[in-house]
Amino acid sequence: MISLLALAINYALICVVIAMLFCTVRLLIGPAAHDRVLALDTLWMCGMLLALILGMRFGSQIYFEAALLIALLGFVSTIAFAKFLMRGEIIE
Amino acid sequence: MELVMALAIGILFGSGIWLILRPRSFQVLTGLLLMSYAVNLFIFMMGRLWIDRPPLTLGAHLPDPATVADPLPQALVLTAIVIGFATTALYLVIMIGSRGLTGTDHVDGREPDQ
Amino acid sequence: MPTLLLILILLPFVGSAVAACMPANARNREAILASVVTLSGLLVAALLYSKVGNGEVVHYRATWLPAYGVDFALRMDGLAWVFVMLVLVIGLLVMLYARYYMSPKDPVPRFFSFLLAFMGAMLGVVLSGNLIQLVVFWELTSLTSFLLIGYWHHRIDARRGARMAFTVTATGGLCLLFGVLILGHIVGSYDLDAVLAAGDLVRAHPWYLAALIFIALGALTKSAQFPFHFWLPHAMAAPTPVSAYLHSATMVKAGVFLLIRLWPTLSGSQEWVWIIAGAGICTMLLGSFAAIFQHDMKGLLAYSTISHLGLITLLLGLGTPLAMVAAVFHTFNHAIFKASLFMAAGIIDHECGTRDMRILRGLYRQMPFTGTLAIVASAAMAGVPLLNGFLSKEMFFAETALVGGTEDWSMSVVAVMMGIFSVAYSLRFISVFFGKPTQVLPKMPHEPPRWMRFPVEILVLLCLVVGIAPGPSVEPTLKLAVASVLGEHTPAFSLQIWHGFNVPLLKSVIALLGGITFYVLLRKYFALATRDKTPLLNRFNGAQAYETTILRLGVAASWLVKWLGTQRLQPQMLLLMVALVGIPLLLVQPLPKFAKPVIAGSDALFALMWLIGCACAVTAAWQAKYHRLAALMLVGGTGIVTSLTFLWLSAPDLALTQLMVETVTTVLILLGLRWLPPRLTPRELNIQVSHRVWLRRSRDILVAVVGGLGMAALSYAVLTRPAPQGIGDFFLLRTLSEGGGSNAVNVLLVDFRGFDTMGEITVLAIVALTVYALLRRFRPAPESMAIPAQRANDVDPVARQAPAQQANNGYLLVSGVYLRFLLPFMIVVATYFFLRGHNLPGGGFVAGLIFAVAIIVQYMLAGTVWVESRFGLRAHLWIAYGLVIACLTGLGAFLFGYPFLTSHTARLHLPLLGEIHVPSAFFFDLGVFVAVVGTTMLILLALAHQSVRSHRLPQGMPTAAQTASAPETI
Amino acid sequence: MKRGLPSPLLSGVLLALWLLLNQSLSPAHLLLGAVLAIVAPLLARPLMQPIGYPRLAKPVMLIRLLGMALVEIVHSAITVSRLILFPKPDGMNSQFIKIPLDLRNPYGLALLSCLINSTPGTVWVEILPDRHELVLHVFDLHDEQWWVATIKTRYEKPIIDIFHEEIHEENPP
Amino acid sequence: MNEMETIPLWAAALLVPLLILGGSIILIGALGLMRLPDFYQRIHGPAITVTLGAGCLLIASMLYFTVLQSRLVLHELLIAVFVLMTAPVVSMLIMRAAVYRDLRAGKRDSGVASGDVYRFPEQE
Amino acid sequence: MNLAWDQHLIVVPVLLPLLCGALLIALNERRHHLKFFINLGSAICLLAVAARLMWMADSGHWPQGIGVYLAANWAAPFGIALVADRLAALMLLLTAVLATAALLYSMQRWSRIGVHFHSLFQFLLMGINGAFLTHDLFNLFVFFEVMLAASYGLLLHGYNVTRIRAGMQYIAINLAASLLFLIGVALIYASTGTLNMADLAARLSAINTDGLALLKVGVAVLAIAFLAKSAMWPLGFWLPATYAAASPPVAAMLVLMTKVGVYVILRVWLLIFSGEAGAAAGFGFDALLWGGMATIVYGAAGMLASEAPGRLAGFGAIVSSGILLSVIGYGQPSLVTAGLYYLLGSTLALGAFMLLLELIERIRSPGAAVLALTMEVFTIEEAPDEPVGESIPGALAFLGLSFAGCALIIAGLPPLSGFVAKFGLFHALLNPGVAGSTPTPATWALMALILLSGLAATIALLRFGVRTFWAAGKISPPHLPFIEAAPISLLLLLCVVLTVQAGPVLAYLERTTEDLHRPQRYIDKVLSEPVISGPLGKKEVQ
Ligand code: NA
Ligand code: NA
Repeated sequence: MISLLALAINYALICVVIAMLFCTVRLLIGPAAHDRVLALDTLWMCGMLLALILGMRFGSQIYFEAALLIALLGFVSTIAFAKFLMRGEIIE
Repeated sequence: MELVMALAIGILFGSGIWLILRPRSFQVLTGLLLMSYAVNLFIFMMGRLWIDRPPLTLGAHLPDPATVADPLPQALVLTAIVIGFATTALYLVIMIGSRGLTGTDHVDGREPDQ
Repeated sequence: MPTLLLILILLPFVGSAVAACMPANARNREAILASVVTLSGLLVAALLYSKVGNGEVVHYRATWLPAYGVDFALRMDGLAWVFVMLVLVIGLLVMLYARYYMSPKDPVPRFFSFLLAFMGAMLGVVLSGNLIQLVVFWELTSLTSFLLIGYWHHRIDARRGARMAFTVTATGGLCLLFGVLILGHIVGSYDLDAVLAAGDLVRAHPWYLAALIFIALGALTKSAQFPFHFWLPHAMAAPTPVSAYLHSATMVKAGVFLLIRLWPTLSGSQEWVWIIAGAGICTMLLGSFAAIFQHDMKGLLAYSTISHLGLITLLLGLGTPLAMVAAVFHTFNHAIFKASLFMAAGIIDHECGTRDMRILRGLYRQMPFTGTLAIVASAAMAGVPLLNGFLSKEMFFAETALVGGTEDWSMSVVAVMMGIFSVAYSLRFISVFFGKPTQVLPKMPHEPPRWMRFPVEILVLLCLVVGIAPGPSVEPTLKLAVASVLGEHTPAFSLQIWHGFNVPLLKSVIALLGGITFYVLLRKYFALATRDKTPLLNRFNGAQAYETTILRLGVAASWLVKWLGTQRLQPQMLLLMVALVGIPLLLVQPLPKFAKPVIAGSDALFALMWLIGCACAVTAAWQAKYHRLAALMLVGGTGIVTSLTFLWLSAPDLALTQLMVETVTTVLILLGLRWLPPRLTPRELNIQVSHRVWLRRSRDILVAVVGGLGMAALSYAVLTRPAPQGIGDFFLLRTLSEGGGSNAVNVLLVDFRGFDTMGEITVLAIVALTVYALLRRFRPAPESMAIPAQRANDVDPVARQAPAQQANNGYLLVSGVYLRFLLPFMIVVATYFFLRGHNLPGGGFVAGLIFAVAIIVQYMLAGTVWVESRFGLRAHLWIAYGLVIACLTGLGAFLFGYPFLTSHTARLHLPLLGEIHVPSAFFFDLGVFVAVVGTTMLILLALAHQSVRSHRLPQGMPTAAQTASAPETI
Repeated sequence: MKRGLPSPLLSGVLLALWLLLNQSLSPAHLLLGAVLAIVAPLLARPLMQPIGYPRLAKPVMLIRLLGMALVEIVHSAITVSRLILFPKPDGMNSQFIKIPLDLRNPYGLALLSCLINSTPGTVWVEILPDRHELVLHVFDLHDEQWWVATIKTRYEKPIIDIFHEEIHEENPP
Repeated sequence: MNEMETIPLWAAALLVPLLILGGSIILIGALGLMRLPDFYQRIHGPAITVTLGAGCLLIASMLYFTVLQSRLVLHELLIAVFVLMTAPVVSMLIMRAAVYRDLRAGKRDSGVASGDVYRFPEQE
Repeated sequence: MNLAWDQHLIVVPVLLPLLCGALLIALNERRHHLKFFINLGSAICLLAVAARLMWMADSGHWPQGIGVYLAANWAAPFGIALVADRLAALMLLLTAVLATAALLYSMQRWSRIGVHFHSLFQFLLMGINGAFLTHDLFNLFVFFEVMLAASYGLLLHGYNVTRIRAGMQYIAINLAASLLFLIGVALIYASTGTLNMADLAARLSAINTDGLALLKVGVAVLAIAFLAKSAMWPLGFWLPATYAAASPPVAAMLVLMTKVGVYVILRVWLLIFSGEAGAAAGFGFDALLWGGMATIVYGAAGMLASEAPGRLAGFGAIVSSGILLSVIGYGQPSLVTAGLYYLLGSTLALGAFMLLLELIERIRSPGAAVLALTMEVFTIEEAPDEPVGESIPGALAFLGLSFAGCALIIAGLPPLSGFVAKFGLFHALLNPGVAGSTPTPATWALMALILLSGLAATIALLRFGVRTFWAAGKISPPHLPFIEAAPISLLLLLCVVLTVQAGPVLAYLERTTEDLHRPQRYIDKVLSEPVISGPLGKKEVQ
C-alpha cells in the first residue's frame, strides 16, 4: 500500500507535468493571444500543483510556500495580460 | 539529470544568443532575459544538483554539509536574479525612450540603410 | 656656479609667463622685458665664462627620474657656451627688431611670450646634460616654433606652415627619442658625459646603426635636410623676426648642434659618412639651386638656409676634425649673415608691403642704407672675401678637396657648384635694389626707423669684423667650442684671411665668376624673373607630398577604422559571442574531458519539464520579432520552468524570488510594450526577404548553436566532476550558531555576504532613479500617442470608461471586489515571508516584491490618478530610507569596534511572549525590503505615468514645464 | 471602534491566515497576528473605500450555499471531464446566455461570480452595463431557461439574503 | 522516501484515490485546453484543474502532512482560499478580453456569436 | 579586542558615497545647491580618505603594506574581504581627484539638467571604489554592476537622440558582458570552490588538470567581460560613440571606468597567473599583449580618422587601454611600473580633455572648420591679409593652453607627464633589467606602436586644435565661468606635478609593482587576517 502511495504520488506528478506539456502546446500554437494567456495561467496553476506534489513526494513543507505564493500572486501577470488585451494598457 | 540540465542551459543560452544578434530592441531584450535564465541556472549548477536537500539547518543537529546543497551559489543566483531584473527594467525603458526619440525600434536607433 | 645655469634656463620661461600677462598693445614694455631677460641671460653667460673659458664643464643636477637614471641635468662646456651666446645675442637683436617690426595693432604679449619660451627651450637643448632632457627641450622648440609660425593664424599659409613644421620636426623628435633610447641602452646611461665617453663602445655595438639612423632622422628633420627640407620655406609665413631667429640662427641649428654634440660618440664610421654627408650634399645642392628660382625674398633665404645647413651637415658628415672646425665656424657665420638678411628682407616687406622679387626693383634709391647693409650681408652669404662667409666657405672647399684626395674630384665639383648657385641667388636677392623703381608697390618705401635697422647694422658689422680679423675676434671662441667636442683630438688651426694661392681660393674664384655668369645667363635666357617653377626640381614637391601624405593617412585611417571596427550593435554582439566561444577554445589546452551521461529515474520527468522550458525559449526566440506579446508569454513559460527547477533542486529561496521577479517583469514589459511600434511580418507587407538576410540569419543561427552547445558542454563538464572542497560547507556549519538563522541562503545574503546585498540594493536604487529620470523626459513616438485601438471604438461598450469609473462602478466592479479584498491578505503574506526569511525560505527581497505587486494590482485596477489621490507612496523616499536603514544597521557594528555589517542577535526576554531573538540582520533585511518596495514601485509607476501624461496631451509633446512638474511622489 | 477596526470579520480572517501560515498558536504569533490583522485593513482602507468591507447578515446561509456549491462543483467537474474525454459526436452546444440580475451588492456579485466560475462548465463573462444582465458562457447548453432559473433561485437569492442588501447603498453600482 | 513509511494504511487508502483522481482531473483539464476546438470551450478545461484537481491534491496534502507530522496541518486551506479568490478574476478578465477582441477582429468562426448575446458590429 | 578606528577607513570609500547618495535621493531637487555641496563634500572626504589610505599602505602602518578589512567580521575566504594596498589606494585617489573635478565642472550646468544626478554620481563613486577595494570575485561583479548602472544613468542624464543611441549600444553590450562575467565567476567557483582572489590563487596548486582547464575557461570568459569594458579590440567599438555622447563630467568618469577593467585584469592576472602559479603561470599573457597592440592600432587609426572631438577623445582612451593591456601582457614588472604611471597621466589628461571639449564646442563653429578643411585640401590661397594678429581673449587663451596641455599628454610629447610615461615604457622595454634578456619582436612591435600611436595622436590633435583655435574665423570670446575652468586647471596641474615629482611617484609605483609581483605575501596576509573576537565576537577562528 505504501509503495502504492508512492506510485500514486508519482502518478500525480507525471500527470501534472504532462498537463504542463499540454498547456505548453496551447501556449505555442495559440492561435489567439487570449489562448496563450489562458495557457500561461494554467501553466502557473500546474506549477503550483507541482510544488504541492513535490512537497508530498519529499515529505517536506519547504515546497508549500512556493505553492502559496503562486496561488496568491500567480494571477497577477495573467490579469496584466488580460487587461493589456482588453484595454491596450495595463495601468491607465 | 546532468545531461538534461546541461542541454537546457545550452538551449536557453543559444536562443538568447540568436536573439541578441537580432536587430530589434525587443528581440535583444528577450534575448537578455533568456540568457539570464541560462546564466542563473548555470551559476546555480556550480553547486551541483541536489534533490530535496535545501541548505536549511532546521533540525536539532547540524546536517553533514556533504549531504546538503551548497548555499553559496544560491545566494549568488539570488543576487544575480535581482540585478537581472533591474537591468531588464533599465533596458526596457531605454528601449522605449529610444523608440520615442529616434522613431525606430532598431537597436542602433536608426533603420539600416538598404 | 651651477645655480647660475638654472637661472639661465629659468629666466626666459619666467619672462615668457610675465610677457603673456601684459596688455595687448604693450609693445614697448614687452620689448624691454624681453631685452632685459636676454641681457640678464647674457650677463649670466658672461659670469659662467670664467669657468667654461678654462675648459671646465659646469654641471647642475637635480633628481628627476632616479628610477630611469635620468636627472634634470644642465651641463655647460665650451660648445654649449658658444651656442648659448649665439642664442642670446641674436635673440637680443631680434627682440629689438621685433619691437619695430610688429604692428601696433598686433597683440604682442603672445608673440614675446612664445619667443621667450622658445629661447628657453633652445637654451635647454644646448645646455641639457642628458639625452632624455635634450629630447624634452628639443620637442619644446618644435612646439614653440609651431606657435610662432602660426602667430598670424587667421592666414591659411601660417596655419599650414605651422602644422607642417610641427609635424615634421615633432616626428623627427620622436625618432630622436627612439635613437636616444637605443643609445642610452648601449651606453647604459643617458648622461651626456657618459655617452660622450663611450664612443668606441657605441660604434662597436650591433644596434649602432639603428641609433645613428634614428638620431640622424631627428637632426635632419630639425635642420631641414633633404628630404625633410620642405617645411622650412613654408615656415616663412611666420613674422620675419621669427624667421630671422628660428629659421636662420637657432632652431634649425639645433639639428646641427646635435650632430656636433654627439660627434664624439657617433661619428667615425662609414655609416656616419654615408648618411650624414649624403644628406648634406643633396640638401646643399638642392637648396642652393632652388633658392635661385624663388620669387619671395624670404623663400629665397629659406632655401639658402637649407643649402647652408646642408653644407654644415656635409662638413660634419665628413668626419674629420678640421671639417668639424669648419662646421662650427660656418654655423656662426651663417647665423650672423642670415639673420641680418632676414631682417633686411623684413624691412623691405615692412616698407613696401611685399616681398615679391618680381615686383621689387630699384629700392636702393629709397632705402640706400638698408640696401648697403643687405648687399654686404649677401656678399657674405655668397662667400665674397673679407667677409665671414668667405672664411668658412674657404675651409669647406679645403676640406672637400682633402676628402677626395687627388683622384676623386667629385666632392670638389659639388662644392663649387654649390658656390656658383649661392652666388647666383645672392645676386638675385640684391637685385631688388637695382633697376628702375617700380610704381605699383602697395606702400611707398622709406628707410625704416633708426632702431629697427640697428640690429642689422650690428650683424653686418660682425660679418665684417669676423671676415677681416678672424684671428682676434672669433678664433678663441671657436677653439673653445671645438675643443669641448674634440678634446685631445682638437686640430691645430688658425683663422686667416690669406692662405696664399691654393686650391680653395681657386674654387672660390670659380664659384664667384661662375655664379655671376650663371645668374646673367638665367636672367637672359631663362626668364628667371617670371618662371613659376624651379626647373628640374619641380617634380619633387615636398610640401605637396606632405599634404598628400597627411590626407592619405586620414583616408587610410578612416578606411582602417571602418574595416577594423563597426558602429553597429549587432556585429559587436556577434564578436562578443564569438569571443565567448572562441577564446577559451583557442587558449585553453587541454580542454576539460566529459564523462558518459548517466540516466536516472526522475530524469524523464525532468526532461519533460525542460522540454517545455526549451520549447518556450526557442519559440520565443522565433516569435520575438513579430509577436512580442506571444514571445513575452513564452518567456514566462520558461520562467515558470526555471522556478520549478530551482524548487525541485533544493533552492526554495530562488524559486520564490524567481516567481515574483517573473510577475514583476511581466508587468514591467507589458507597461513598456505599448510604446513600441507595430511590426508587420514580411508576408503582411509583401516583402521578399533577401538572400543576404538569410545568409546573415544562418550565420547567427550557427553562432547561437555553437554558443549553446558550448554552454551545454561547459555545464556538463562541471556537473559531472565532483565539487571541489569549497567554502560552501563553512556557511552551513555556522549559519545557525553564528549567523543566527537556519536558512543558510538568507544568512549568506544578510550576514556572510551582506556586502553583496548592499551593492545589489544599490543597483536596484540606481536603476530606479535612472528609469525615473529617463521617463521624465520621455517623448512617445507620435503614432503611439493615440489612445489604444481597444479603447477607440464602439464595439466594446465600456471602451471609453475612465479608469476610476471602471473599477468603482464599471466593468471591473466585480473583479475589483476580488482585487481589493486581496490587498490586506497580500500585506499579511508579505510580512510573513519577510519575517521568516532568516530561518526559512523568504526574506526581504521576496517580501518587498510581494508588497509591491500588491500595490501594483491596485493600480491596474483603478488607474494611476485614482490610486494616487488616496494612497501616496513616495517611492523615492522608500528607496532612500531602505538604503539608509541597511547601511546604518551595518554601521552599528562600528560602535562596538567591529567591522561593517557584523551581525549580532539580541535575545530579549519578554513577559508572556518568552524569549525573542532579534538579529541585527533583521534590520538589514528590513532595509532591503523597504528599498525593494521603493525601487519596484518607482520603476513600474514611472512607466505607468507615461500613459496618463501622454493622454493628457493628445497633441504635441509634453512641454518642459510639464515634465519638470511631474509629481515627485511616484 | 470602526475607525480602528474597520472590519472585525476581515481582521479575524487575517488573524486566522497568520496563524495558519505560521502553524503556531504561540503568544508571540497571536500578538503579531493581531497587530497585523488590525494594521493591514487600515493600510488598505483608502483603496477599499468604493466597495467598503463586507458585512455578512447571515453567515450560516453562506456556509450552506458554499456546501451546495461544492457539490455542484464536483458534479460539474465530472461532467466536463467526461465531455473532454469523450466528446459528443455532434459537438457541444457552447453558448453565451444572458441572465437578468437583481443583485447589486458588489460583494454579492463577487460571491456569485466566484461560485459560477468555480463551477466547471460555466464562465462569467460580464454584466452588460445598461441593463444589468449577466452574460455567462455555458460549456454545454441544454436549456437556457433552466440556467436562468437555477442561477436566480439557487444562487442569487441566497446571496441577496446573505449580504442583506439595504436600500441606501453606500456605493450604488 | 523514508517519511512515507510512517503513513498508516488507512491514510494511504484515502490518499491514493485522491491523488489519482486529482492527477487525472488535472490532466483532463489540460487536455481540454489543448484539444477543444474554440477558445470559449477551451476556457472550461482549466476550470476543472483549479477546482476539483487542485482540491483533491490539497486535501491529499493536508491529510498526508497531518498524518506524517501527527498534528493538524491545515495551511493548504490557504491555497484553496487564494485560488478561489483569484481564479474567477482571471477567467472573467480573459473571457471578456477574448469576447471583445473577437468582436473587434470580426472573427466569425471564433464562437463568440454563439447564442444571441454578442453581435458583430456593422461592417462599413 | 576592537578594530582600530582607522582600519574602518578601508570601507569608507564605499559607505560614504552610499550614504550620501541615499540621502541625496531624499532631498528635493529644488535644493540644488545643498545637494551639490553634499556631493562635493563627499568627494573631498573621499580624497582625504584615499590619501590617508595611501599613506597607510606606504608608510609601514600595515605590515606588508596591505590593509585587509573583513566585512561582517568573517574571515577570508568565507566573508567578503576588502583589501587596500598601494595600488588600490592609488586608484581610489585617482577616482576621488577625477570625481572632484568632474563634479565641480558639473555645477554650472550638467547637474541640473535632469533629476538625481547627484545620487547617481555618488553611486558611481561607490561602484568604482568598491571595484578597486573588493577582493571577492562576485562582490566585484556587484560593484561592477553598481558602477555600470550608475554610469548608464549618468550617460543618459538629460538625454537626446545621440545620447540615447549611444546609450542603447553601451548598455546592451555591457549587459551581455555582465552575463559573461557571471559565467566566468561561476566557472571559477566550480573549479576551485572559492571566490576570494587570494584563496583562489592559493588553491591553484591543489587543482587537477580538468579543474585547471575549467578554471582557465572561467578566467578567459571573465577576461572577455573585462576586456569588453576596457575596450580591447575588437570588443570596444562601443566606446567612441559613448564617450562622444556623454556629458563632459560623465565622460570624464567614463575614462576612469575603462581603467577599472584594466585594473581588474592587472590584479587578477598578476595574482593568479604570475610566475608563482605553477601550471597556470603565464596563461593568456600573449593574448593580452597582442590584443593590446591591435587595440593601439585601432585606436590610433581612429584618432587619425576622427573629426569630431568626442570621438577623438574616445579613440584616445582606446589607445590608452591598448597600451595598458599590452603592458600587462608583456609581463615585466618594470614595464608595469611605467604603465601605471602612464595610467595616471593619461587618465587625468583624458579626463581634463573630456571636460574641455564642451567648452571648446562652444567656440567651434562647424561651418568655419569645414571651410578651413576644404581650403587646406584644395590649397585655396586666401588673399593675404594685412599681417596683423588677432588678439586672443583670456578665456580663449585658457582653452588653448589647456587643450595644448591635454594634447601633449595624450600624444606623449614633452614636457608633460605623457612624455615621461612614454619614456618610462620605452626604457623598461629596452632595459628589462634581467641579465641576458634580449628584445623580442614583440618588444620592437610594441615600441613602434606606441611611437606611431603618439604620432597619430599628434597629427590628429594638431589638426583638431588648428582648425578649432586658429581656423574658426572670428571667435567670440566664450563665456568661461571659473567653476568650469578650475577643474580643468586642477587636473592639468596634477599632471604637471606628476611630471615634476616623477621621481617620488615612480618610486611609489615601483613599490606597488613589487607588491603585485609577490602574490604569496599578499595571499598570506589576506587569508591570515584575524576576525575581531570579543563580547559580540561569536566568531572565533578555529
Ligand atoms: Na554541500
Ligand atoms: Na466555471
